[in-house]
Amino acid sequence: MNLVPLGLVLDIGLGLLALAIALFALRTRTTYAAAVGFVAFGLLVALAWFRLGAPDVALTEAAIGGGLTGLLMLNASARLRATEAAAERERPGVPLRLLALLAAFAVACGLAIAVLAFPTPAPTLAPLAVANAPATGLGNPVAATLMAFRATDTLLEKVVLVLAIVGVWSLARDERWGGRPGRRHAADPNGVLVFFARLLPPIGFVFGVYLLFVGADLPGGAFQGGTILAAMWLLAIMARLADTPTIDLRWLRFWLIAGPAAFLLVGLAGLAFGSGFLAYPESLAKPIILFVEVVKIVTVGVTLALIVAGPPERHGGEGR
Amino acid sequence: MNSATWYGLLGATLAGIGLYGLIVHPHVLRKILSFNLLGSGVFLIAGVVARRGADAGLPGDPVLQGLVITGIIVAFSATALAVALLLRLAETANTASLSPGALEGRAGDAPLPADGSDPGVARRREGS
Amino acid sequence: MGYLSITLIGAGVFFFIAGTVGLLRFPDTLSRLHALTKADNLGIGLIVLGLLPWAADGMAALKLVVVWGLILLASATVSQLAGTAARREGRPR
Amino acid sequence: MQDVTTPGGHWLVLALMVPVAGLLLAVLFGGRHAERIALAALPLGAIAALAIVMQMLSSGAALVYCLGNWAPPLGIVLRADGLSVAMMVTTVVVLTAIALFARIDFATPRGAREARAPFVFWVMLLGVWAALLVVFLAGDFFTLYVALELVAFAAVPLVSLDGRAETLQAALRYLLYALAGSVLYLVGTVLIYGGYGTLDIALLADRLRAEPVAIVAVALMTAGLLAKTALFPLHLWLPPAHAGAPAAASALLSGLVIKGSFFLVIRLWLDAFGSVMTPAAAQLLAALGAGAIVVGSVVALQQARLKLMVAYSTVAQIGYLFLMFPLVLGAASAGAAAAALAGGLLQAISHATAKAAMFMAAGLVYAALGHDRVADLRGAARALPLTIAAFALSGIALIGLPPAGGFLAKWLLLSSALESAQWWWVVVIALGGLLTAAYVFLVLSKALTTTAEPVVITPVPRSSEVIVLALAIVSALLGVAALAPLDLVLIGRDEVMSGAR
Repeated sequence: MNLVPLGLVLDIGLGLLALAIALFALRTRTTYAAAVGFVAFGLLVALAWFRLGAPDVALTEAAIGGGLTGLLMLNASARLRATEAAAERERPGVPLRLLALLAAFAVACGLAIAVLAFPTPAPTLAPLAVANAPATGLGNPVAATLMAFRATDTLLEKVVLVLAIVGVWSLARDERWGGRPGRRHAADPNGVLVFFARLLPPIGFVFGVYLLFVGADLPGGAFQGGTILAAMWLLAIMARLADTPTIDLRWLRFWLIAGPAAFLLVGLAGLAFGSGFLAYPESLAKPIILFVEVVKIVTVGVTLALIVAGPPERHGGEGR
Repeated sequence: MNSATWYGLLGATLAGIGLYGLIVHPHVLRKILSFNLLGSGVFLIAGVVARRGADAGLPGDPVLQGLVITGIIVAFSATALAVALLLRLAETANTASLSPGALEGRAGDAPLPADGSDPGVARRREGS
Repeated sequence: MGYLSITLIGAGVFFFIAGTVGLLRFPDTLSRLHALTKADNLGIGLIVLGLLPWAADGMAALKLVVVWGLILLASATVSQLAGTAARREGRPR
Repeated sequence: MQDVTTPGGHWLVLALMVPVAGLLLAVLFGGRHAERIALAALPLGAIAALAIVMQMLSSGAALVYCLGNWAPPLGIVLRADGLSVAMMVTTVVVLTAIALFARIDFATPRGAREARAPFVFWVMLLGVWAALLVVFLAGDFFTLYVALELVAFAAVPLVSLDGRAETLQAALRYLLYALAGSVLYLVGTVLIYGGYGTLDIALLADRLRAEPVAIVAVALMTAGLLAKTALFPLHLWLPPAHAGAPAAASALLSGLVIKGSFFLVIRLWLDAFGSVMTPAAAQLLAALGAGAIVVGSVVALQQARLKLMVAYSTVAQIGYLFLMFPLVLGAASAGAAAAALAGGLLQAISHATAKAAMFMAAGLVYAALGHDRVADLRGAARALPLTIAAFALSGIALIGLPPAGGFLAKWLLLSSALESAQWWWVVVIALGGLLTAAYVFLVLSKALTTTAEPVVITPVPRSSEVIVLALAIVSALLGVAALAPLDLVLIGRDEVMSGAR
């Protein structure tokens, strides 16, 4: 009946809109407008992920790609306003533009060729993942991939986060080491932002923890939940209801490493008791994974919020 | 054409656009933004591969979806590190450009100062 | 039932488009916000109303209502902040 | 080929977890403890590396560990062959020398508060180590992607450790190159998965065919890795980044970090794509290497600053690493392929030790003289005999004079090139040796010139000089020691070698 399926029309519209916003973000004059465009782009891409049957990724993309990355960009563009004019004058020469065009064109064409040349039927590990997910006690095969089949990748990715926060801190000025990350925010104590920051975090907290617990069987997990927690904390910081902790606090350091450390300890325990590194005995798999996830959600929340907050810029006493 | 192929071609285009911006834009924040466009395109292609692998009652290949989640986290960390470096550069030298000319007129003539402001050098002198 | 739903969603989409046209056509930040907030809040409400009959169960319906409430809260806060910022900067864009 | 955990495979996990645990503990305890933890982890890591070597020598096969007891394609494995353990041992040796050297630059005195630069340095030293171990041991292309990112996240903060605008710019440029490189690598892995349904290198070696998907994938991954390895013409980020960092960090970056992405090129071209790659494609890779040798050496000759000269020398030496690809893939016999592979690996090991020693020696010269202008080095040899001797010995290793490892490496490459009648690489290798000799002798001739009155210097700790000299001696004697483990390098790689045409 339908010559063109309705779903495809929706997908094409969504894709064209995303493409238009990407081009806008690339070409618009101010970095601020580009950052705003990027947030919108991130949300559209999250929708595309839903259309691609990947709600776990969609949640992550919306929280990270649109949310936290957008926040970083908006914040940075506000602080970099003074540098824009000078950079704008520095137009690259024609040879470089041609070279870049050539490289971009080659990459895009290569990818398009590969996309069209994918074999049919497509190779997939979905049946294998579904068959083996019960052994992990997890009903969500994406969670089983992250926490069991490829758990070591997840452990290493947590180490990436630790290196990232130390890397961000490394950009502090020497005399500010041990101080509080980020600038002091100005907020009207009777303003609407403060009201919002009092109202939302309890809801967000519940939602974050909910994502953690349903993550075993439905889309969600410690990472998406942790991102929500980070966002709530950042909101409270922006409204001056809370302040960033000084970076030399022992509890802070503890929570930064707790996620990968818990993972590592579970792995080594498996090695010591003979089941193998990051191999969980079937009867204990679910409680072990839940333990790691609970620790991880705190680590992810603290780490992401502090990564966004930036390097220490104020002395510990120079607080509220 | 089906939806998966369309998103695949979209991903390829976004990757091209992102790579172009990454090379050409003089302002580093725009380079970082372009890098994220490039990353989104790449992740979309991964989503297409996952979608094509829909089987066993799942809407997509969960292994690849898991990989994309890891990839998004890593890309975010990279963006944050780059933004922090950029803000520090702008604070120190009031520029957001990578061209050597952007530093002219305020620092020495070359990447290495003659005054021994290498922290290791200073320490080694005291310690000896 | 179906027609009511389609009518509600259609009306919601109309208000969204109206709000977007206002955003694009109005001359300064405050009038743009004026167009955007009013039309969009109405639009989202109508769309949620139109979707409610399609919810699988009471829980799903409740989630839709919560989403609606959160959007109202967030857009009210953000537009208030944007308005304050625009007034403080005193250079309408 | 289905992978199962081999006896002794758990040593791979333990070796990898030493720096990971050390890194986490260093962040937790901070301050003086970061340094102590790093110094305590190094011997533990050395023990684990030696255990793997012993295990491999006794079994004569690669070690494999299935992580979480999940076998590929669903799970991932750690796999150590001869190349992995050779690089593991090199890494721990070079890191130990760097760590001992850095104890003076990055010390936290008793009772002092935690300071920024030492904390970051020790954490990132452990980070580089962990990242490189993942690169050497991972058997899965996505795990290797995470490893590449780990390398970048650990290396970039080392560049901008002193916070000067120039080094911030260099670090940012490096980070952008690294990010572009890893995203290109990542899209290649995605395409491979789309075409073949696995990312396990051993499984892929059987499945890959010369089809559009595979060709686009390997092209993009290679481009990304070359950007990260700083192979000409993608080398522009390297000299300011490596020359601007503090000496110990430069040694880490130039000696070890760039070997990570290079090692991945080996995995990609010789292991996964070994049966697909044509010698013609490898000629292109080596042609870029030849360009690097010539351009890097010539620019190095023109540098007025010692550290920049050493950094450009790295650009040139990276080129040598890529000469082995056409020699392995186009080898006339399995023996010639093995010789070329061993030569290429030995070149990497030789450069790791020699360049780390050379950068630290340059750092000592800078600290003592207060500058590193090549033209004003007169009298340096009398004032700093041990340091200049270390510079000379590491220079000998870079030039490739006997008995240095560089000599054996070049000899292996040369004989392999002659055997497969690729005489043009003989010319490149010889020319590169001459150019290297030119800039090393340029520095030495200045430093050995005597002056009427002794040069006034700020004394540097004798212990630092001894450490640098020791590492330089290792690099200069590597040729002798390396005669024995040549077989070790080839353990677990029989299939690869027999697959060579």
